[in-house]
Amino acid sequence: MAGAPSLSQPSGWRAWLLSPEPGSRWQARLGRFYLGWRSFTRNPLAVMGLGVVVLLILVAIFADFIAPYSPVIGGDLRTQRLLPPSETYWFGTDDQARDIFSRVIYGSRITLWVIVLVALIATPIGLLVGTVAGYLGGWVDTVLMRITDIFLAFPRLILALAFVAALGPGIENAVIAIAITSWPPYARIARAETLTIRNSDFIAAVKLQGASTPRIILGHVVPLCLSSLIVRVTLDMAGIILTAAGLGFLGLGAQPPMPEWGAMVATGRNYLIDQWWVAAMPGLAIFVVSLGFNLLGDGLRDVLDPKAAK
Amino acid sequence: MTKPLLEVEDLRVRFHLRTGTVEAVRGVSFQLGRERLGIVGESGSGKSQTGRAILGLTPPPGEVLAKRLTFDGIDLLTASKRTLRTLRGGRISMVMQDPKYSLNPVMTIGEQIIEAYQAHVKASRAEAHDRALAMLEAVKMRDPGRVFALYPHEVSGGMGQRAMIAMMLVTEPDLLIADEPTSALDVTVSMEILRILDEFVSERGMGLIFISHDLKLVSSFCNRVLVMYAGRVVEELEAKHLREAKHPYTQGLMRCLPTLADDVHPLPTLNRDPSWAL
Amino acid sequence: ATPPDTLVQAWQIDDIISLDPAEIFEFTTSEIAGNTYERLINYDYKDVSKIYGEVAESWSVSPDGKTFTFKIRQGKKFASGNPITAEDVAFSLQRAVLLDKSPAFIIGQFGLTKDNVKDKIKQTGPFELTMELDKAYAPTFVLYCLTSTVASVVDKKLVLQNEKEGDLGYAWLKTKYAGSGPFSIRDWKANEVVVLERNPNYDKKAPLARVIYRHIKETATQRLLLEKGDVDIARNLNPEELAAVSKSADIKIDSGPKGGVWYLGLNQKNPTLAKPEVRKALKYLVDYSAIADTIMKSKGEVHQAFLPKGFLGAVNDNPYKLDVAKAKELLEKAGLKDGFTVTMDTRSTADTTGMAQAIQQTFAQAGVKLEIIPGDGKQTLTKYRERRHDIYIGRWGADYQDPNTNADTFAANDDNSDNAKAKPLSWRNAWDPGPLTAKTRAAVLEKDAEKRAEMYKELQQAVLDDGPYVIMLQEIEVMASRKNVEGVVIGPSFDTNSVAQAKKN
Amino acid sequence: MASAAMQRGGGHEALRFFLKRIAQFLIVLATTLLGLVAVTFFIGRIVPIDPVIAIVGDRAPPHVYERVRQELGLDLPMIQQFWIYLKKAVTGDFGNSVLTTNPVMTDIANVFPATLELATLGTVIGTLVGIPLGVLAAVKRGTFIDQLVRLLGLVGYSIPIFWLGLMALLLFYAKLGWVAGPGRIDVTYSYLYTPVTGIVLFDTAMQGQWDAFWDAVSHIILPTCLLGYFSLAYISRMTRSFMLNELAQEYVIAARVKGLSEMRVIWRHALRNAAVPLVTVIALSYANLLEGSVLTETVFAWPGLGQYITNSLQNADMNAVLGGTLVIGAVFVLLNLVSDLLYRLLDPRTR
Amino acid sequence: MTDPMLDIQNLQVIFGTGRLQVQAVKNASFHVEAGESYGLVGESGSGKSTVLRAICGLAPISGGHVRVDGKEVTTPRGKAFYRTIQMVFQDPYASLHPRHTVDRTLSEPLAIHGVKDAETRILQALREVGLGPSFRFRYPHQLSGGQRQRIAIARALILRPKVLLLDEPTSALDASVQAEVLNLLEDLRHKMGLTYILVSHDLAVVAHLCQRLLVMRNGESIEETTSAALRSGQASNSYTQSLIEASQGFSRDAPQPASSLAT
Ligand SMILES: Nc1ncnc2c1ncn2[C@@H]1O[C@H](COP(=O)(O)OP(=O)(O)OP(=O)(O)O)[C@@H](O)[C@H]1O
Ligand SMILES: Nc1ncnc2c1ncn2[C@@H]1O[C@H](COP(=O)(O)OP(=O)(O)OP(=O)(O)O)[C@@H](O)[C@H]1O
Ligand SMILES: [Mg+2]
Ligand SMILES: [Mg+2]
Repeated sequence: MAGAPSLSQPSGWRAWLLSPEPGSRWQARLGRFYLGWRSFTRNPLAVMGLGVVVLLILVAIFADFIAPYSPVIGGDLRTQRLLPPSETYWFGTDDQARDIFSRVIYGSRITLWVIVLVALIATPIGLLVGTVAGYLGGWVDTVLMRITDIFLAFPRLILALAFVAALGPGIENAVIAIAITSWPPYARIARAETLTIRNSDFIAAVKLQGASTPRIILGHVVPLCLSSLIVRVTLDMAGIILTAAGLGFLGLGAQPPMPEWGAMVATGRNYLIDQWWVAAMPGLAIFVVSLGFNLLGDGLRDVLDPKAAK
Repeated sequence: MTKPLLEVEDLRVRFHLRTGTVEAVRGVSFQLGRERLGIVGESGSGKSQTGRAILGLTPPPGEVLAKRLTFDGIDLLTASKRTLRTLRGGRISMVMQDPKYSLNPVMTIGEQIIEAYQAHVKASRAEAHDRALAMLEAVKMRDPGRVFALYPHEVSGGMGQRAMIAMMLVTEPDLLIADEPTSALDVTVSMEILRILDEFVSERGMGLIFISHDLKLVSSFCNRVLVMYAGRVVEELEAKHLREAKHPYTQGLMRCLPTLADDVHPLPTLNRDPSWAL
Repeated sequence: ATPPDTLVQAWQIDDIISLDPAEIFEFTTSEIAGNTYERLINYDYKDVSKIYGEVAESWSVSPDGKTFTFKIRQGKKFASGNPITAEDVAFSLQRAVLLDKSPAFIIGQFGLTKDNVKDKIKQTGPFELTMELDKAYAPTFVLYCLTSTVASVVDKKLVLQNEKEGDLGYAWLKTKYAGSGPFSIRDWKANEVVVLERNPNYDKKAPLARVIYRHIKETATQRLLLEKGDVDIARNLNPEELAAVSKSADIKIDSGPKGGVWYLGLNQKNPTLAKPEVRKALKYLVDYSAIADTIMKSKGEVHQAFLPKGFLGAVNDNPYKLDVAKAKELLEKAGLKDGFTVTMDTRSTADTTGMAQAIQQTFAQAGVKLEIIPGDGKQTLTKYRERRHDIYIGRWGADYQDPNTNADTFAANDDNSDNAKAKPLSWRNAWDPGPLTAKTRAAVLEKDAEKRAEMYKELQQAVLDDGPYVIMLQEIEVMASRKNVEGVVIGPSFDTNSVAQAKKN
Repeated sequence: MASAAMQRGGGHEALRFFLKRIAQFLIVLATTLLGLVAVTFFIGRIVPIDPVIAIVGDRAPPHVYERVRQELGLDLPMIQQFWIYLKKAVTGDFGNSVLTTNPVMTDIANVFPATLELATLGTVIGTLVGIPLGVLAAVKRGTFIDQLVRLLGLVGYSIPIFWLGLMALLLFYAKLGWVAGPGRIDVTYSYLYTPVTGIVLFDTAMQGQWDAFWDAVSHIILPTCLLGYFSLAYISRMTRSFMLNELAQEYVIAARVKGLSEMRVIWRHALRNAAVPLVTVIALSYANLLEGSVLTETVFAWPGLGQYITNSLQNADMNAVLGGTLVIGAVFVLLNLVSDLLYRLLDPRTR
Repeated sequence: MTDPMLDIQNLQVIFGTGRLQVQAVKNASFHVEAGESYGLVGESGSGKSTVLRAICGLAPISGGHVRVDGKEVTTPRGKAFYRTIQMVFQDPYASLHPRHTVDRTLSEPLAIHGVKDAETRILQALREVGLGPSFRFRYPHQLSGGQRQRIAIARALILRPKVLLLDEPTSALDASVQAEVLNLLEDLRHKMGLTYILVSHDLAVVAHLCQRLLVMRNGESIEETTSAALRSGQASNSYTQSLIEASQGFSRDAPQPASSLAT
């Protein structure tokens, strides 16, 4: 084809990655990944977001080394309680005379855990419901979408509260509750995406090869819905953390003395005005992490979402 | 032809991308009077970018350079946005390939034509309305009144394309750039569209740039043809002499088409010579 | 800013479910009833032992101690304008027993039932009535009970005008008002506001025209409103907020001890907690004073006996303090050298969670691993009442001003089986107090106040020694108010916070 | 010649479409509500809170407790309880709230206007500010302005609402004194007007109580701005993405070819098309706000639906929870319908 | 006499119900012998694609018969059917899964049908369509339109079908690429003895590849003719005649075609 020639050509490993004729599956995949990575890195905010998320992961892994104090055992109530940020206590101390910095550091583990768990529960449910409904259509679609609507019509926090109330408090149950309330939008997205895909020629082509419905859905439809879903899930991360915090705020999230950020903010709200650091520090952590995820999600959208990338 | 309507000299369109700079149009020069000029070439050869550069509609990362780009004595490169806007749609128009996508789906066809008219002519709504109807009639729409109130999705491709033409010609421009105006249409329909365009050129003395990848069509419809390859004009010739083209690319293009006239098996294919792109 | 004749209080009042004195049993409504209804008799808020007649002019007890005769003050009127007569008083008391809502037992425990109440409480003249009891109870016990909200005098005529299907006006009075107190209830919007208005018929006209309780859930919001002067009193500030607002020149802080105690309930169904050494060890593992001085500062003071300060016979010396070594010793004796793990159901409010975490830390020092199970108030309570907890941390408020109220629940348990009828705290913690039950029952009948006090001291001592409760603090009520507010009284019980003579300068 | 289209469709057609939509709506409403009732009901029964305690309190004697338990029908099998509830619900009787003793629907009629007022204004602010910001970001894609708008939106996504709420109160109310504090109206004014619709702004204005009206305005301004900011975050972001989509379309180029001003191209052509999916987005964000932001309501002492339901749930006041959930469900379905109709109105392709 | 490879009689296809009902194919009949190449032409929307889709089960057969190798097709089609008939779609950009490499696309049918030695089959299929092994791990976006269409053909051929349904396989391609693909198709047919049904709106393309062809309009077959007849400009039907004229290119003096435009 008579394409307009490019004036500069990549070289070295870049050339290998960008090779129009990869020699193996691996090279092909890496090449794709590299392309995505490049368009991703073009967005400085997105890179910042990624940095935050990576930092979160690192902090979670190395919490033991980073945190100077125990996250649960506090100091002397009479002398070390509610101290403002200082050189000894970077983020100050809380009402139980615990070092807030250490708690924030350890809290990253819980936050990460919550995020990962919600993503692992909610995404597949939404994906499956949405793709099956969209692909099969007819009454299956009607029934599944009605169920989705019911869940969507539920007041979210209420549903979560109810579930937590039913299952008993604790971070795992809070996570399940959040997951149960967050899949419906994913199902909707997946369905919409599926509807645009299901009549396309390449689906017709696999049908013509005699592929079974599950095979088509799992092998062909799902991968295409996945990208817009991943984007949406990353964008929702902030919401998830904040819902967990909201549950914590209502006393139904993590069990004390777990250093869950939401619960910490909830405790801190009693000291919001004078001992501002008690709520502000974990609040800041929530903010930074959800901002990070949001920026990352935004960046990912440009990379993964074929419609947004233009 | 005393003074050419459009003069293009060494037109270049560049896109600066992270991957490097892509030069989509590389030194295209031509002149156009009140005639039909065809631009042919394969996909990606820069036909559309040439057309868009003339209208100043090169998409954002693009950059347009030229030694000379004048329309009726107006330098299009240095013209203010305002001048460009009055030229666009007023004196230079463009018909695009696919009516399905180039008509605003949420406005009626009539509204869109009126809008185009009122953008350039101070006219009352009623006048504009009449004018739009007249225009729809001029493009041989059978029931202009009805079509006027229809939304783009409610008309067939052929009707949509005619509506598009009506919209672009309502201001009676001096120059029309038609970017593959018929490639989305049936053969029989596209003949009618061409006939309408043809009428405008011959009756109103409009200049026409007809962009297409269909050599056969261009040769039968236009006066002159530019053949583009990789952003360059490789050959410029009279349409009727297309069969005697000298450039191997043009020759190849002509030959590799199956025709009803002769039955060649296998079809000759085009062997691209890297030197063409230089 | 608030109008000069209106007192606005910011308060968490989402627990209101009824305004009918026969049903009122919550902290907020008790206080509201205290300011809007009059009772037959009352006690001096400053000196609880001084009992005086409110609606009653005088009373007498029959020689056998079973019949009380009350003379009613003449010339008193309800807010509606109806005169107060013995008929109203008799009706009110009968009504409470007949409706048989939660607090009805306070009067009912004298042998009054739905069937006999009309005979036992009798109007004997336009301004005289008698009340007949089944036993010769200590007179102070009976009188204290009659000072409680459930014995409020309601306007019989008005109530019966609004009776529906023989409900004694219950449905109506739930949201309305029929009393004679310094204020009348003008309006109640659930979770939003209660508005009291001066009762013009009250003997000692209240200086304020209006008292408004605004429901403000957030304490920080309460504080902002107070500082800004958009409320006159903030009722739920936490210790740090109190400390902060007290620095303001416009704000003062008043407090007074209340009849509530904070305690841990140790379920004796848990074999570990059932060991006496463990019970004792845990009592040594709470840093009482640190909690009182920090987390519960100005909200509670150290108190370890089940009778709060101010009650007849209350024991006020606090023998326990944090002593990890001693606790370890005791645990070792119990065969739990390495400690043990136990859960605690904890209401997820700031106070409770704060204390729970402090306790968690001191417990840990002796190897007792405490897992806090947070839950909403009603949720933890449900579990507690089903004896499914290990440890429960909570507050117990006295129902009436007589020591029996707490003795009955902390030190007596008639039936410790799962389907017992009465379920006092001792039952909830599956504790059989043995001879203490009988002692409690005897104390109610003791007429000699001195002796009676002695009996309660004994009971408290026994519970302190061996009871399955770690009683930690006595509640203190704090109000932060604007300096121009005067005359708000913080009484010893919940229904005795009075705004009757409050005024603003 | 707009009549041409009408002639084609004809009033008959339109009516039929309308009736069909209404019928569909009723079916959807019924099934959704039934589903909501069922799920909520059974959740309600497994919540480990004893509803009786909520009524009689902790210190009630056992026989009172038992009696109330029977009164509530809690001794019946769960299915039977559900059936009884359903039968009553069909007649419009959703039972009484335990906490407030009122019929649930009366309660909701009391609290819902507060939420409605807040959510509506919040959505209006979110829409009026969010859309132009989104458009601006899309038009100036990749520039500093774009990043700024995105950041603004992202911040809205990430900040805990109660934190922002309290900080806003601290600043604008306590420190600067620009706005009135928590609550809907000052006590001074609260008895100057009679609540008719329950929407304070409306009631005060209708009754000519302008002082009260302005006081209500200064109370509502902070919470609505806050909610508005949160909905703005969402709306501007979606607007941006829809606009980017539209701006890349051929018809936008065609509009430029016609010589239209950039303003007209963006607002008349691109935004007009982006408005179609935006309707759904706005409806969704409105529904979210209507659902009652429990936390905003708590911070601003706003007696709304969110607080009501949460409080009810914590007290196992299941009638109230059910009623509230149903109302929200109905609102949701209704908003769906409205956005659907608007969608059709805006997009001729779906007519 | 053996059965024709494909026998279509009075085929009807109806989409949707009620007001939205569309009768895409009203009545189409034709038969294709084994090894033959058969063309379908007609204006847009005349139902050409629908006929193909109905044959292979992507569109419902509402009436008439479709026989393959003498046997009536079943709904749903069995696996054996898909080993007999395969289809190539019009738009090479839409017919390949954008996230699958060529390798994955080609191995999919093999996996479904449990074919062993996928490795060699894939390389062979690539070779057959004139692409080297270097294309194996590319993604569609790394391929040109012509290359994509080759992959689509390779995918259709990898199960060794007897019949190939070609739905405008070259209409999205440049002239030079079209020539290559047409040559390839012709080549393959000779080598493998395939049967083709080719849909196109370009008479010249049909005439180039097919012996017989059917002219369709509004879902009905108008006339069956041969490419020889087309070349000599003979057509009994005026519509066919206008198609022939239009395919000659633009002419200023030609009369307005009598045909009305479908709206
Ligand atoms: N926005 C852009 N960014 C980068 N490159 C571009 C952009 N737009 C066009 N090009 C490149 O410019 C070249 C010429 O494109 P153009 O659209 O003019 O081709 P064309 O001759 O009209 O082809 P077709 O027949 O497919 O329409 C192509 O190689 C294309 O990839
Ligand atoms: N899935 C479908 N649902 C409803 N109508 C359909 C469907 N598929 C096709 N049609 C209709 O059937 C008719 C025939 O369509 P078909 O695609 O077969 O035409 P065609 O001859 O292939 O046209 P083209 O040359 O444009 O591809 C058209 O009117 C089309 O709108
Ligand atoms: Mg082009
Ligand atoms: Mg087709």
